[in-house]
Amino acid sequence: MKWEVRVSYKRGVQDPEGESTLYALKMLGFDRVKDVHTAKLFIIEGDYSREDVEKMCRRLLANPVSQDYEIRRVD
Amino acid sequence: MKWEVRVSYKRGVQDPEGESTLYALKMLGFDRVKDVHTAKLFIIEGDYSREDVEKMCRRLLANPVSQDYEIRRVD
Amino acid sequence: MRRIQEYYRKLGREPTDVELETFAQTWSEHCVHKTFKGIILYDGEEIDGLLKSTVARVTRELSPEWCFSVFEDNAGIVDFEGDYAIAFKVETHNHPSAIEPFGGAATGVGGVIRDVLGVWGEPIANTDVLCFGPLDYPYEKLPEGMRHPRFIFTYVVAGIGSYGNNMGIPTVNGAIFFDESYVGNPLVYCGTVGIVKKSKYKREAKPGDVLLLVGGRTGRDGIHGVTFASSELEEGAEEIFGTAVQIGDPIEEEKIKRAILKVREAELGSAITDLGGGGLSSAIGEQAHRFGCGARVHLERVPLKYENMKPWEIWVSESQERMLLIVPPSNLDRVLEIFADEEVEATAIGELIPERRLEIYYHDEKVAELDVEFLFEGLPRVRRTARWSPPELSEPSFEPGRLGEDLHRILAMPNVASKESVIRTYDHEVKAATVLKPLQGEACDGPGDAAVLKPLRNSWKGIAISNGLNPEYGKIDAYWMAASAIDEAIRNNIAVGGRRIALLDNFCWGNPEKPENLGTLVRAAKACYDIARAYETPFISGKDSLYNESPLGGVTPTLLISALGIVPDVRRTVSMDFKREGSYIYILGETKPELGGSHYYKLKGFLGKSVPKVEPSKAKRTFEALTRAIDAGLVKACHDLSEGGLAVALAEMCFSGNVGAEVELSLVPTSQTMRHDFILFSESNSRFLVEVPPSKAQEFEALMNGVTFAKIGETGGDEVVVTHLGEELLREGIRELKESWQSGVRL
Amino acid sequence: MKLSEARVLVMRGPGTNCDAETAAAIVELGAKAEVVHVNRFIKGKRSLEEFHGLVIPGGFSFGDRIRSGAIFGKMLSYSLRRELQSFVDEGKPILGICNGFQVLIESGLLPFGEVGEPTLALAKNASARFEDRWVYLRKCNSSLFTLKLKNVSRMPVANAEGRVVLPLGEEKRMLAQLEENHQVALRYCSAEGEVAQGEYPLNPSGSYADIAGLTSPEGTILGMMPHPERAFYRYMYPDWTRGNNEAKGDGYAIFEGMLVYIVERF
Ligand SMILES: Nc1ncnc2c1ncn2[C@@H]1O[C@H](COP(=O)(O)OP(=O)(O)O)[C@@H](O)[C@H]1O
Ligand SMILES: [Mg+2]
Repeated sequence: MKWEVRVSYKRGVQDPEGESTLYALKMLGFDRVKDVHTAKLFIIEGDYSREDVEKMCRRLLANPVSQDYEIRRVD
Repeated sequence: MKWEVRVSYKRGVQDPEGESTLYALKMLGFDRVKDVHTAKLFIIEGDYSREDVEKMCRRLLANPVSQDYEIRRVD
Repeated sequence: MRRIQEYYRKLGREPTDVELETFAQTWSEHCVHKTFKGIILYDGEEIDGLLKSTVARVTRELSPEWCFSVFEDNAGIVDFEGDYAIAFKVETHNHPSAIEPFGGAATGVGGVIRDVLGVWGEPIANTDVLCFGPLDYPYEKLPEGMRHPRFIFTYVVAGIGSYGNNMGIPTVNGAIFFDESYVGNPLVYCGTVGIVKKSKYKREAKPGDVLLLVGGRTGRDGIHGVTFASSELEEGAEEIFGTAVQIGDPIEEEKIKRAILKVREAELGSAITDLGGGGLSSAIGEQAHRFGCGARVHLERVPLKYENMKPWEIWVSESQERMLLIVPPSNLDRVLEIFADEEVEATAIGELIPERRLEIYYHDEKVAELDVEFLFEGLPRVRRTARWSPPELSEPSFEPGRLGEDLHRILAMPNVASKESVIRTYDHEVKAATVLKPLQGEACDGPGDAAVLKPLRNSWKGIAISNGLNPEYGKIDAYWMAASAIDEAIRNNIAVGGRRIALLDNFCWGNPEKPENLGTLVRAAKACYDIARAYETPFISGKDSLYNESPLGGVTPTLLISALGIVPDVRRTVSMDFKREGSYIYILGETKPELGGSHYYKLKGFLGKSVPKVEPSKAKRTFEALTRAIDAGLVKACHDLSEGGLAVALAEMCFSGNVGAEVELSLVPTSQTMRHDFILFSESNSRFLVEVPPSKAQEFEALMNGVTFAKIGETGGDEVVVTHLGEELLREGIRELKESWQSGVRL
Repeated sequence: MKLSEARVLVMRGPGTNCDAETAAAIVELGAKAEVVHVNRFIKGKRSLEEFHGLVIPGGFSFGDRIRSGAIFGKMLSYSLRRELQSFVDEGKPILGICNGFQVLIESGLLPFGEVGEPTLALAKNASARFEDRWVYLRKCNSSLFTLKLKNVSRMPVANAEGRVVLPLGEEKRMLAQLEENHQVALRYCSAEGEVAQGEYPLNPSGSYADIAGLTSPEGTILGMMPHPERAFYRYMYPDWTRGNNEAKGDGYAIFEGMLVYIVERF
């Protein structure tokens, strides 16, 4: 099985990388860009259920205080 | 418009973060995980065409030599 | 090629692919420095080995007893204190950085760190000198597929910072230089300094010893890196050399470092070297050659990243984060245990054998048998022609404008402007041994001349690390560019209290098969001999990277000189910021009408012709007197004069120290009558500005006996004021000057 | 106990890189310091019981991958949970510096002293960059670590993820709780000691409420982003050439406090 976990800062927590990307895009002349956010993807292969992957997220991949995660099966 | 750009290292190029995540998951007892890869997402809001977003990728977000990128419209 | 055919005809067999690849690697420009070791016809002269007859000759003739190992190992090594010695190596990683700036720069750092590990050294500091195209280069002018200078700049800096920071090695010194000629071919110089213990510097491998491959796994990455490094960057290079792209894993190297240092302490190894260009083929071949023996290697034992790699791929792969240890069989178990403790893979892949040949096996099949002698001595020397004729240049004529405004604009020019935004992204004080940091002064943001480290916990003795680089002068004459780079590296070192200086050379040139390129290279090398010989500063190591060309043309000939000095007591170190009001300001050295290649001319749109020269005998006296004054504790601040000359140095000392100054131009010693603006902005070499408390002035002046110097003003107020015979030429607030200086380059 | 008998563990993992200077600081003060790899404890070859104090030094454990301090932190909370909890419960002091602070947060030890899920986060700096710079710190409590510290001190930060984030929507409540327990140990401030109020570069990371260091409710665990071991002696300062050459730097007090406590308590 193949799972995709998407981890990003919670709405309301500043996303500095998104902001600096926005700034850089504007400098390149893309001045109609309104907002940029970033997220990290973990593509995990292994024989696990969604609940297991949830566990991976809570135990390791995300810090629940600052980050949200989304799990998607991709195979 | 809202675009999602997914940037990841090409196959064959090292992905140290994927490797460390694999190591850590195993350490936490998820020993059936076979492989982990990582990628980065940029969620870009702004009135731009797919070609424009391509340009953003080539100029800033990705390096086509070592990275693949995928553009998806998400709104 | 013909040599190889002959060789196999004699053997009566065809070469295997593994053998052919070995020749391709070992005989590449990158690995054997063909040009520097070849024969060069220049101006009726036959130069028999450029390296031997210039750079290395300085050291040979001086042969200082404090040089522990020069030119033969992975890094140059000089004595420090007791059993401790200092290793220093600087490398370039230009082409990889052009196509994958983050990975290219990161693996450049990783590679030079391995050079220091490869002399049993503990890395303690990194340096980085970077050359890019202008950050405002128009996108429309960029050829298809070429990365914009801003992109390259951003990611090269990120790559350097990432590797050094992750490994916990402070990046303490460097420079950034912008020029159009680097648009298609940036230059990335990475240096590492390390501590060696002389008694644990083991070089005693013998037949029977085990070849131990340690570190990351071997992959297809980096195959043909050395041939890539020695070719021009053509369009589409990224496709052809896509496999050369690597990202690097500093944490793996950090673990390797720990294990190697444990092996060193326990003296369990008999030799060590890094795996760099050419991978196993170079490393094992060189070791066999060095110890006068051969080696048997079993390629199927090499741990791989992916299956199905061909034997020749395993043999030449340049995967990062790998080292080769040679270990007597009786120590093998203990060494393996050390690596297991650090979670680093270590695999015995073969052994040294008495016969002087390389026997390469894959499973039971012998896939290569190579004669070590032929491999290393068989390459016919190249013969090349060099030509040089002075470019047709002239001195510009123009009227001076408002000097204050010019000063502001020069301070904001990218090559002069503050690089703080870059420097802060590097950890420059991890290890808590950086005594003089790159950013100095009251607000800790002024431009230091050199970094000073205190490498040992229980000794006040230190080392000073500095560099010199003036590609702008190379557009006029590579000879004086090289001379100036040497002078700059040395005077930066002297300014903080360094002495007993050792140098490293790093040449980055365009294709040496073009006689004009080789001509400037020869001139620069000759200057290296002349000037370093006169200064009695031996070269201890170096590197050349030729073929720096892109579809936009070759790079401006660029020579980086790195200097390593000794500071007897780091508590005597001097920084460049003015310390207080009411101090005397002295200028040391003579100012000449030498504005060719200066920033002042550049600002006015000219190159000019009157390139700064060096007069070693005079300069040496200045250096020695200044060192005595620093040792006597008479010097409160000291800054060398370089880009932008007197005006820029003065402004920098003022705004870094948050105190103004007033100087009288007519007091500045000049070689002839000069225009005011030329005195202010001339870039003549071997000059310093020095702050001395009035109470120490007499003592200071007595020490300067025989040196060209003058007291030209005093510190005070919050403006830089320059007068000539009392008439005011310039009056600018230090706050505003600092703002201009800080506005120039943003990461 | 005598100072020379105090044994402090400097625990490292792959990528820890400030262990040598941190151990040196402790040794300079007259105690014993030993740098040991976390694996030795996980494999049972060494035991935390051998030590009176623990320092988790700075560096890039596991290359800051996933999140800085995450992998090392989980390693502790997963594989050394019981040993670590009893170490804490015995009142033995723990100091986490920079990456060590991140590790303590990811292991749950800070702010509430209990190994488990994190209740706080250190996020990417607002500048989105790694940054090395000297900052001013205001002492906000008098725990064993800060007892001897000046009211306003100077030390360098060098990190990419030093921004304290409290649970969304509950920041004020949690801050009040932390303050009531005297857990806010250090705040970024100006040279005069005025808190930074989020102003860059006084507060270099954009940390919530200018928090630079936190202690556990009992005060026996301190996590801090700045590096006291890099401000141990004056010659480590960026501007020592401008005078004021007393030998000791401000970071000295942090280690001194820890050792004085050990000597008195054990
Ligand atoms: N252009 C040069 N100037 C001075 N020394 C050089 C030069 N090229 C090579 N060397 C010296 O030759 C030795 C081998 O260098 P090199 O091939 O760069 O080794 P490595 O493969 O370890 O980088 C080193 O000691 C180096 O200092
Ligand atoms: Mg080498």
